[in-house]
Formats: sequence, structure tokens, C-alpha cells
Amino acid sequence: MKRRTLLKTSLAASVVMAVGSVIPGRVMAAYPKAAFENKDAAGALNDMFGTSDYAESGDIKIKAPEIAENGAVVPVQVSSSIANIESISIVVSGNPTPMIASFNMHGSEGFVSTRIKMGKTSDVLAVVKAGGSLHATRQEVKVTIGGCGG
Amino acid sequence: MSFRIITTVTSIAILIGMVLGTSIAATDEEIAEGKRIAFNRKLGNCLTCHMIVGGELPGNIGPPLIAMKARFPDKSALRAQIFDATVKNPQTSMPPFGKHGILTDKEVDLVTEYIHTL
Amino acid sequence: MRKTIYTIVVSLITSMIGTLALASTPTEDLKAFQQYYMDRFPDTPKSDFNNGVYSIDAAARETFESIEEFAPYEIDIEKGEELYHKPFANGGTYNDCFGEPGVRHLYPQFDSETGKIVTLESAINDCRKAAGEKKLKYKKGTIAELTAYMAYESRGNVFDIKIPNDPRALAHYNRGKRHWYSKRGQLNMACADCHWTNAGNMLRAERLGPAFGHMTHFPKYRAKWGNLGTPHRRFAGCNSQVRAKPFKAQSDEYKALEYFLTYMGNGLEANGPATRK
Amino acid sequence: MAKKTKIRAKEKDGIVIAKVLMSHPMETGLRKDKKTGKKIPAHFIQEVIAKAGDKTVLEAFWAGGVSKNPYMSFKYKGAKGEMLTISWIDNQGGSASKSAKVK
Repeated sequence: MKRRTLLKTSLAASVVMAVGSVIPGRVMAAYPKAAFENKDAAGALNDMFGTSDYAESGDIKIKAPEIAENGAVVPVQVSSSIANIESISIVVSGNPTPMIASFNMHGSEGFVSTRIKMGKTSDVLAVVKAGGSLHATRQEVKVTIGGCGG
Repeated sequence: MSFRIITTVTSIAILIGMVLGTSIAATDEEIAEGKRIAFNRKLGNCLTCHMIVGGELPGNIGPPLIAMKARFPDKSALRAQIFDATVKNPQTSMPPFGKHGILTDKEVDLVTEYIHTL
Repeated sequence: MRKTIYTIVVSLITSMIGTLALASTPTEDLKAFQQYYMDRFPDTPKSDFNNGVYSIDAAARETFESIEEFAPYEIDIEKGEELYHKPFANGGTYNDCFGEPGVRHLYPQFDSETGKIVTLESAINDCRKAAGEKKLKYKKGTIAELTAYMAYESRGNVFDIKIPNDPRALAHYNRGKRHWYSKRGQLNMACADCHWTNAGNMLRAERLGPAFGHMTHFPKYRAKWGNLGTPHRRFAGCNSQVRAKPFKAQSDEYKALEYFLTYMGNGLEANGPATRK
Repeated sequence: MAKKTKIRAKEKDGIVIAKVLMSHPMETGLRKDKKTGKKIPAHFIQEVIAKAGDKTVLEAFWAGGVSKNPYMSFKYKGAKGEMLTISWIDNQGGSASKSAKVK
């Protein structure tokens, strides 16, 4: 336990140094560690946004396979026509730590695409923060169990 | 063959502390255990090839496991098929679960009991 | 914990499966082999079989295409390009052996001097050996980065593997063919059980791919591996999955299997590297 | 191990579509080594920053749930010939930066 704490501190220090060298003059938000380590989807949203309340929105589209051939690489694309999007987050409730990625949009178009890991069949939740409130939509992705026995 | 079933079932019955009557009908526990083995990916892994009610995303290599009592009025014929399907059809894709020791004789018995209920 | 028991017994049923009896010639085999898959999947154009299972599964193809749009192996191609052109200690390069990098579609070859099968991977190590360099491991890593670049440079070229009328070449071919059709392992399954008899069927939620086109896209990046692998890495994986003892990468057995299976895909375009599940 | 990043950025009608591929193991810290049975330490990209010229156009925070050799795509208002710079840092202090011209 003690060793872990030490390790974490030294890692944090090196991260800060690395940021300083790679991204000069960076004035960005801090890494939302608690949200990414929370084992509960609502908890993670709460850590990230201070609330886990969101409005279901038809203006957010998720493109993801209905059945994932392999949970190690699941393409997920989120697009939204909502105005002034601050961030788009991807949350997988069935994963050990549901918060996967959060994109601060800095004025970019309401579109992100990435590839994520899914441990088992679960909903993919796309959360859009705009105008200070949360909007979300979800899609189930079935993760297949490999056919051949282990 | 039937002697083996009787001895195996008897020993299981003793193990789990149950009193076996003259009938060799499987207990609920045995059927549940058979189901566990049938669904387990490292053991029976039946769902890989067969549809079984209650099993998610089954394969379709083999026939759906339904109406098994009608298809196998004689339970020992079902057991023989699970034990070594190559006897009936040398080209079958079904692994010889008993003959190749994929399952123990006891496990083949339990899976047979479970499949026969479907 | 159950110990996996490797059954070495191979039950050989030569008369099994379809029209491919061992007595037929490679040309006859090829025709019957390709026709079988074209009949089975009439909606798939012949030239599309090099996309493996994605040639017959529209839903899975969407994911495949989404990943292929910017595939993880593109980084490996870049690494492979650097490796390929980096001179050896003696000043030589791979080009001295291969002439040009785009030669994926020309392998495996029968070498009439030695009577052996030369795969792209074995040719790379022969090239290194001749230059005084250390041999590379055969299943993944550097060798797959090199072949990823070479395969990429070969894209669009058509496979035309030759089986010369030489008893030694035919022996390799027949050995590979026998391997493919023979049941093996504790699960008693042949390559053909899944990829011939049951091609297109579902193994749980996984669709079994047709074998026509199995060899066009190596090295492949499997999501399961998280990196690139050579043909023999895949063969070993298949053998292990039926709980048979795998052969060694670049063993005569796997070289023969690669020779047979690549020949069966003659006429298809090289399209490696590619991603698979 | 070389840290490679590949960028493709194309402009159409004033919108740049950026596609980025990064070479990274993205270990969650939950996976066990098959041979030793020991947990593989967490090693994943935590933050990615995209800049068009000097302007930040996207900032991504990630956990180990993003796939190995991560891919991301996004769209922003931009022009041909501009530079797009992608920089990342991981939880072990590793980092990389790569620029490409918008086509």
C-alpha cells in the first residue's frame, strides 16, 4: 500500500514534467482521475460533472456495432447536432471502470470517433455536456464470447 | 453401460448426502450441475454449436437441443452420442467428449441428464 | 483447473469431405475448392474472398471497414519500411535478396535446388543469415513488421503460387492438404471442419470464415492478439484451439500447409496486412 | 520502443476531419500476465491535446478502456496547409508529439 502511494506520487511528478516539456503554456483542465477510477457509471458522471442527471436526447447519435466481434476493439462514433458542445464522454456501464473517454471540444464540431474495450455485453452511453447541462443517449453492444473453448 | 451410470449416480448421491431410491432418475442438483458443465466454455461448451433455451448467442453448427426425449427415447443413446459421436458418423464435427477425455465419465452422465430434460 | 490433454492421434479419413480425394491433381483441387465456396456464397464476388469472413458477413464487415480506415498495423508498416531499408552491418540490404519489397504474393515457393518450401519468413531469415545477421523469431514482432511493409507493397498483385511437376513439390502439397483435412487434437477437429464444412455457420456469435482467401492478407493484426502475427502463428493458434499440439513455426508441416492453402487462393489479390477479430 | 503517431487531416468545406492513430499498449492495470499470473501495471494515455496552429481544438481524457494502439477522429473548423499537432502523455510519464499538415 505504502509503495503504491509512493509510486503514484513519483509518477504524478513525472507527468507534470512531461506535460511541461511536451505541451508548453498549457492551461488545460486537470485529469479527472476520480471519474475514471469510479466503478459505478452514475458515480463516474458525478465525479466528472458534479451531477449524474441527464436528459435523454434524440440529437445525439451513437454508431457502434450491435454485436462486437471482439470486445478488445469496438469502434464507437458519437455525433450530435446540439449547439455549443463543451464535452462528449463515452461511458460503458458494464466495464469495471465505466468512464472510458471524455473529449473537451474547444469549439470543434460535435463529432468524435474512437475504439474502446468492452468486457461484456452492455450499454454504451454517450454524454454530451452543453449549456451547462447533460444530454445523453445509449446503445447496447453485445460482446460475443469466443466460440472456441478457452 | 447402464451399470456405470448406476454406480456413478450412486456415488454422487452419496457424496452430496442424499439417499438414492431404486430409481436412477436424476436429482435437480444433478441436472443443475449438468447444465453448468454444458454451458462452461472449458468443459461442455455445448452453446458453441447448439442452441439451448436460456443460452446467449448460441452457435448453429449442430441441431438445436430441443425435444430431446422425443429424439432420444433411450437416454443411453444420447449418452453414447455425447461420449463419442464419431461412432455414428466418422466425419462429424462434434468432439468425442467421453472418448477423448474432454469430460470425465461422471461429467458425461451429468450432461446427459441435463440435455435429456430439454 | 483442468489440464489440457494434447491428443497426438490424428484420425485420417482420406475419403472425407467433398470431392477432394488425395489422388486428384493440384489444378483439379483448386478448381473444386474455389467452386465450392463460390456455390456456397453466391452473393460474394470471387475477387472479394480475400476479405475472409467479412466477404460473407455484412454486419461484421462494417466494423472491419471502420477499423481498416485507419488500422493499427499502419504503424507497423511504417516500422517495417524503416527496418527493410536499414542496411545490415555488412552494408547489404533486404533488397539484395528480394529485389524489391513487394513480393508477398510470390511466397511460398518450392525451391527445386533444396527440394524445400521457402516462405517469405524463412526467406527473410535466409537473407539475414547470408548477411551475417541474427535470425528473427518467426511468429510476431520484427519479422511481422517487415512482412507488413512487404505485404503492403504487394497489395493488388495476384497470387499465383506454382506447384511444379516435381514429386518433391507434390509431396509438400499433399502433406499440407492432408494436414488441412485431418481431424486432430482432443476436440478431434480438422481445419476443414470449421472452414469448409461449416464455413458461414456460427460458432456461438462468431461466423466461421471460408478458407478460400485465408492466406492473402498476412501478416494480420488480430484484435485478440493486439498485434501482428505471421501465418504460422495463426496455424499454431488453430491447432491449440482444437487442443492438438501445435507444430513449430516454419516446421516442414506448417510450410506444407501454407503451400497448400496459399495455392488454393491463387487468383486472389494480395491485400495484407489486414485486421481480423 | 518507438512511439509512433500517425495523423491524417483533410479539409473540406471549411471543416477539417482529423484522424489519429497512436502506438500505445493501453494497459488497464486489471489484466494478468498469462505466464506469470501477475497483474500488468496500468499504462495508458491519459491526455491527448490537438492543436491547430497554436489553438487547442480538442482535449481528450482517457482511461485504459480505450483500445490498444488508440484511434481517434474529430472535426474542427480549419484550412488546408495549417499544422495539426497531436500531443499525448500517459500515466507513467511517457509522452509524444507529432505534427502534420492539413491537406
